Amino acid sequence: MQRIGVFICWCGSNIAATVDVKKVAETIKAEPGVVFSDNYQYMCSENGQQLIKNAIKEHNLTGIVVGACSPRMHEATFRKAAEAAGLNPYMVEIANIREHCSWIHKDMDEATEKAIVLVRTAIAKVKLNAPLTAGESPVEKRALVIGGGIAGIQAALDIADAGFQVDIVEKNATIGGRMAQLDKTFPTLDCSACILTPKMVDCAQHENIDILSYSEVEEVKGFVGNFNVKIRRKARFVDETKCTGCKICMEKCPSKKGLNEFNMNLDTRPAIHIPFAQAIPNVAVIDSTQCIKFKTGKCGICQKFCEAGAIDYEQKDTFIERKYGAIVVATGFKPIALDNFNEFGYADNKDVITSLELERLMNAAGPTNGVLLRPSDGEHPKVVTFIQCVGSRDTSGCGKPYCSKICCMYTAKHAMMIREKYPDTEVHVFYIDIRTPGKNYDEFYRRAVEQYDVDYIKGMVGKVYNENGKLMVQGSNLIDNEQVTIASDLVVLATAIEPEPSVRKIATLLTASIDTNNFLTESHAKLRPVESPTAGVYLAGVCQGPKDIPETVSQASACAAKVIGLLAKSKLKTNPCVATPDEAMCNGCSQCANVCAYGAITYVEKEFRLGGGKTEVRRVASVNPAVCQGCGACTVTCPSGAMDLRGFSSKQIMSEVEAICKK
Amino acid sequence: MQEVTEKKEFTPNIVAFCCNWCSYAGADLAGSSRLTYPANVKIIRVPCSCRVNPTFVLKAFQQGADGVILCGCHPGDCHYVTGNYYTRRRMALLFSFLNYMGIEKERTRVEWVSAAEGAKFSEVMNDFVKTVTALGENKRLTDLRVKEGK
Amino acid sequence: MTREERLENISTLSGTDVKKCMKCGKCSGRCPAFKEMDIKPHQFVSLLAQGKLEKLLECEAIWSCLSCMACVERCPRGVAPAAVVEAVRDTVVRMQGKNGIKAEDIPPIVDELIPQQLLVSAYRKYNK
Amino acid sequence: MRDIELKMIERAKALLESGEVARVVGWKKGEFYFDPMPAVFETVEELNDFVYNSFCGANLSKYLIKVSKNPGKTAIFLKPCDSFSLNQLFKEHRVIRENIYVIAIECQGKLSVEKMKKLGVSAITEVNENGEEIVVSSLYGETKFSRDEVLLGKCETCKSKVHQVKDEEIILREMQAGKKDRFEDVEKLEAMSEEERFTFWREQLSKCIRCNACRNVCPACSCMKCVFDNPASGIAAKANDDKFEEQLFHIIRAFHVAGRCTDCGECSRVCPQGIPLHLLNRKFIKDIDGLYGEYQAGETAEGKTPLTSYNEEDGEPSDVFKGEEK
Repeated sequence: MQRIGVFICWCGSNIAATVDVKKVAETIKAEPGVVFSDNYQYMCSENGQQLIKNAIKEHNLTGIVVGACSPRMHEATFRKAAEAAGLNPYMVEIANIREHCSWIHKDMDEATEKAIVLVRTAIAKVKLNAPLTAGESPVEKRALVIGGGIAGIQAALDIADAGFQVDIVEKNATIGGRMAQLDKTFPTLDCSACILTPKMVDCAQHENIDILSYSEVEEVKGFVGNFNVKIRRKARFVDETKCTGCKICMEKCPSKKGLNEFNMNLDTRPAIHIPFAQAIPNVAVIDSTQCIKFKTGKCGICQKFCEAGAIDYEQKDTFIERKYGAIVVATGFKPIALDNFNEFGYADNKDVITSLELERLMNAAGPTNGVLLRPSDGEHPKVVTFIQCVGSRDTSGCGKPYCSKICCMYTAKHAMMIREKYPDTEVHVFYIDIRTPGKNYDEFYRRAVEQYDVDYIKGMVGKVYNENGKLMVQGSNLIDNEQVTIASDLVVLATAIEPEPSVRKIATLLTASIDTNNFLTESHAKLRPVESPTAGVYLAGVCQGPKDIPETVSQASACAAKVIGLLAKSKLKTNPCVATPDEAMCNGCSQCANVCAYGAITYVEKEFRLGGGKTEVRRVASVNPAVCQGCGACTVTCPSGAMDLRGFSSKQIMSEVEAICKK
Repeated sequence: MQEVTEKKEFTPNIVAFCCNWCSYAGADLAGSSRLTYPANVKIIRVPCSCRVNPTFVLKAFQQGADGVILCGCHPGDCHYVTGNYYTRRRMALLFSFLNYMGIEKERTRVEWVSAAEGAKFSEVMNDFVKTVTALGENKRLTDLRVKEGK
Repeated sequence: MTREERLENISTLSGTDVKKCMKCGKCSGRCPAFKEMDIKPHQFVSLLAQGKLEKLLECEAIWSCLSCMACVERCPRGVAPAAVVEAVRDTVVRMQGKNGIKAEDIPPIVDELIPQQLLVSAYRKYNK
Repeated sequence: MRDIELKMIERAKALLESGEVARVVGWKKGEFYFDPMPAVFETVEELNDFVYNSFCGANLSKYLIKVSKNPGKTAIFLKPCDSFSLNQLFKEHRVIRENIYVIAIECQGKLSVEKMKKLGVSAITEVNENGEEIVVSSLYGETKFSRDEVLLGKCETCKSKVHQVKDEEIILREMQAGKKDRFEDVEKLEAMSEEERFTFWREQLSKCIRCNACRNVCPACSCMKCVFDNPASGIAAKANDDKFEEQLFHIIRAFHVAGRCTDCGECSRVCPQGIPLHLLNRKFIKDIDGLYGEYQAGETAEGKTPLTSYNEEDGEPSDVFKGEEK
């Protein structure tokens, strides 16, 4: 005989304000099989859990239902409580009466009635639950970091320092990412390269870190603790083990007109090149779309001059396969394309630039050696106008609906740096709102205004047009209720940022969920901000949402802590809610194996007794519980119903359906 | 005016099967964002939309549901890699078949709702309830014994 | 019509949700008739949002708006300030009891020099 | 017809005598001329009862699931349409190819005793086929029909006269494909309103007596234990006091065989109530063809079925109804 206990949580007023929790608990007492029903203010609290534990022991409960928040929130908590009281943790079911009831309904009677149905449904299910025991799977003590920007670098260093092997896969020829392109960093104005490049070197020298530059993830199989990843090592046409980084090839290469991506295409580079002076690995790469040897078959000058004999025009993409226990995604961002914003004249005027382009123009290692010169004529600009929120907070479909978060701060930084270096320059900033939450952030922005006399104009720019060589920036000054036009020499667009587009493919490979803006979704916005809902996958940096360097580094270290915690375990508990075939009913038809994404189903020839001393050998399905992820695709494909899913059995769901339909 | 009040008296019984990773989380987000939808929508959690057997859908109708909706991750984003691709085929065929047998096509629906789409979840449910309310009670795919017994 | 109904009516006529405005002023930053307007495009949106009906009805700017729709085109939030201007204009015209221009009145007063834009905006302004 | 029968008996004898096969699956005389029955022949003597006449419509392939488990090879006579079913059974590992010896036989379309009865001829003693002319002898004399008049329903829309699997063949005359488009009747139903379709199926399915003949004859319905016989499935109820049970049974059955049904038409042939059950399966076949590309179950003995495969570009479930309303 089943002895079910029901526990209704108030969640303070979160549930109790709209659901009559006492009435729910009372009504449920009459349900067949229910021997105990109670309500409490915070069921997830220590006291609440104690209430559950006591009831389990006192009333000898065989199963419990907790009417509370989403099972995605506290199912694990209540399972643990049940286990502590000696009840199998899988004899617990949650009725979601908060997210799916009290929070979305306003009428108390209606919400209470629904809560009762939801609790009844959970009771109907729990009555058919079976005690389950989690299995174990080994953990591969190696981590994969996808993306070699500051997020990836920080995560890799932290994991490696804890003594675990880490591979960084970076699609570009060098690690460093966006941060390597920056000049100074806010709010301290220290030099970006000065703080980043030592970390890049640390990575290269760390005995536990393997940098796989110019590589991409091709295929991911397996699951937490046991990922099997295929990595494409793109042909760079230079032997990484031989190249000494002497740069003689760059000097001799006759094809020097390639756009320099590192400098935001503001200058050119040779076909064979090292992206920048401090690149890691300090190894050249040939741009085969530009190289004369690849285009005409003639040339080969770099090969002739390379003393190390590192040039190899025949090099092909190669693939390596490695096993990992955990994966950190740190794919970063790019500024959006400005095709939808003709009003700012970016395409037509060389002197309308993005902020990232300005970073390169201000950088000592950039195309102008750090001297601020206009791209059009190489003159010093006398009037510089910044426009914020270009493409951010845009719900018209032209840009991005979110705030890019970093623009207010870097624009203040740019304005300040220009005023500092060239005090005779006039600097205007058009802004909608100034958003500077963060330690010393608002103080930083105020310095730009108070100390550096930057002219902040509240209002958006409507148009930028060229008149007699001047860039006329026409916009609102909302404080004065005026329309202003500022004749400028240089216009800088604080362009919105978006996730690096390659993240989509990676999300698909990892089956990590992704939102409508292509940001990877975290497991919980507040409590599990660095974990992807896919176990064993962690998120660092802008791939998860717009953020600045300090936040990125914090998140990367948080990821590392999670990864270290995972890799430190010798075994992982596996989900016991896996598919299991009833061999007596299995036809051996292979339909289930056809739909299994994990290859968890194989077939065995088994002898069955037929009665009367006769036996029969039949082909039947066999599920590897360590590989099965418990999706249930096989259960529906199985025509005989031999395949069922533990924890979500057909009988359980049927019973839920029956209970939930009853009015 | 009268028509409106008459229709309001009928509140359809809606069963929503939601996959644990996207749509159930999307429903949670709708909840934490306080995006309302009618209380007659009730959710059953399944690990993946591909766990939903046609018998569950039929059972729901038999037991008096007036509309059944399946929600899963967007195709390509399935937590279980390919589960919802099978759902898509199965339910396309099943729903077309049910319609072939005369069941109103508006009573069945498949929607892809990600964990980030709380607003979409609420919109979808509001819309579905509206559609099914306009259709009226499910009479064609129900077990009279169940309806009378209640 | 009560005051509230009138406001509601303006809102309905405009077909735009003024609450979506984030007060960036891009509409006014772009407006070619800015100087001629006593109330600026962004203020139309703001005044309607605040329910300041009288200020809207008293303004002169409804007659200076060119209906060029630049503000609508550029708004990052999908708000249509020009539609609010139009709605206020229609309301004022209706309140004056005029029925606007009739189609048959047009041909005699049109010559080749009149720009198309003016004709179109005249239709918008007077034929409601 | 008789010439084929003799050749078949001759081959069966030779195969059994040589020990090449342990048994032969074919048809044997029933109580009357018009009711031959599927049978297994293990000795030459048993072959005395062997028949192959115009009424051998039954699809024999399903019998192999059980019979071929016994030691030794099993020979089977298959008409073209039956060979699709056997191939599908190979695909699902229900029958092992190596254990089977397939003799492909000629079929000009089988005849319906029901249709003959309706046309006033009963107590049939013999049928002779002369091309399109069918000469029926009965206790009361001789009647001539055209083939089209008395063809079995499932043969009217014959999908193929090509054997999908065979080890040898006994084909004396050229075979002609069906004349009727097999989706014609499905399209007629599709063109009706929801209400009309519902009325149609309610009328049809309320005739169902749950005798399970359709299930028992269906080569795709070969589960170790049918869900409808399994109390744990939650749908095992058999009570016939509500139309829902019949609806449910036939919906689930059609779904279970979707993508696997070869459209052999046996379900409708054996239904004692005359329910056009094949129209259920054909709807699935038509939808699959339209949505996911032409697919004929049983054409190959390997590969995935439409419901165990997918394409990233597949349409949405709601697309099914697009373009329907005009």
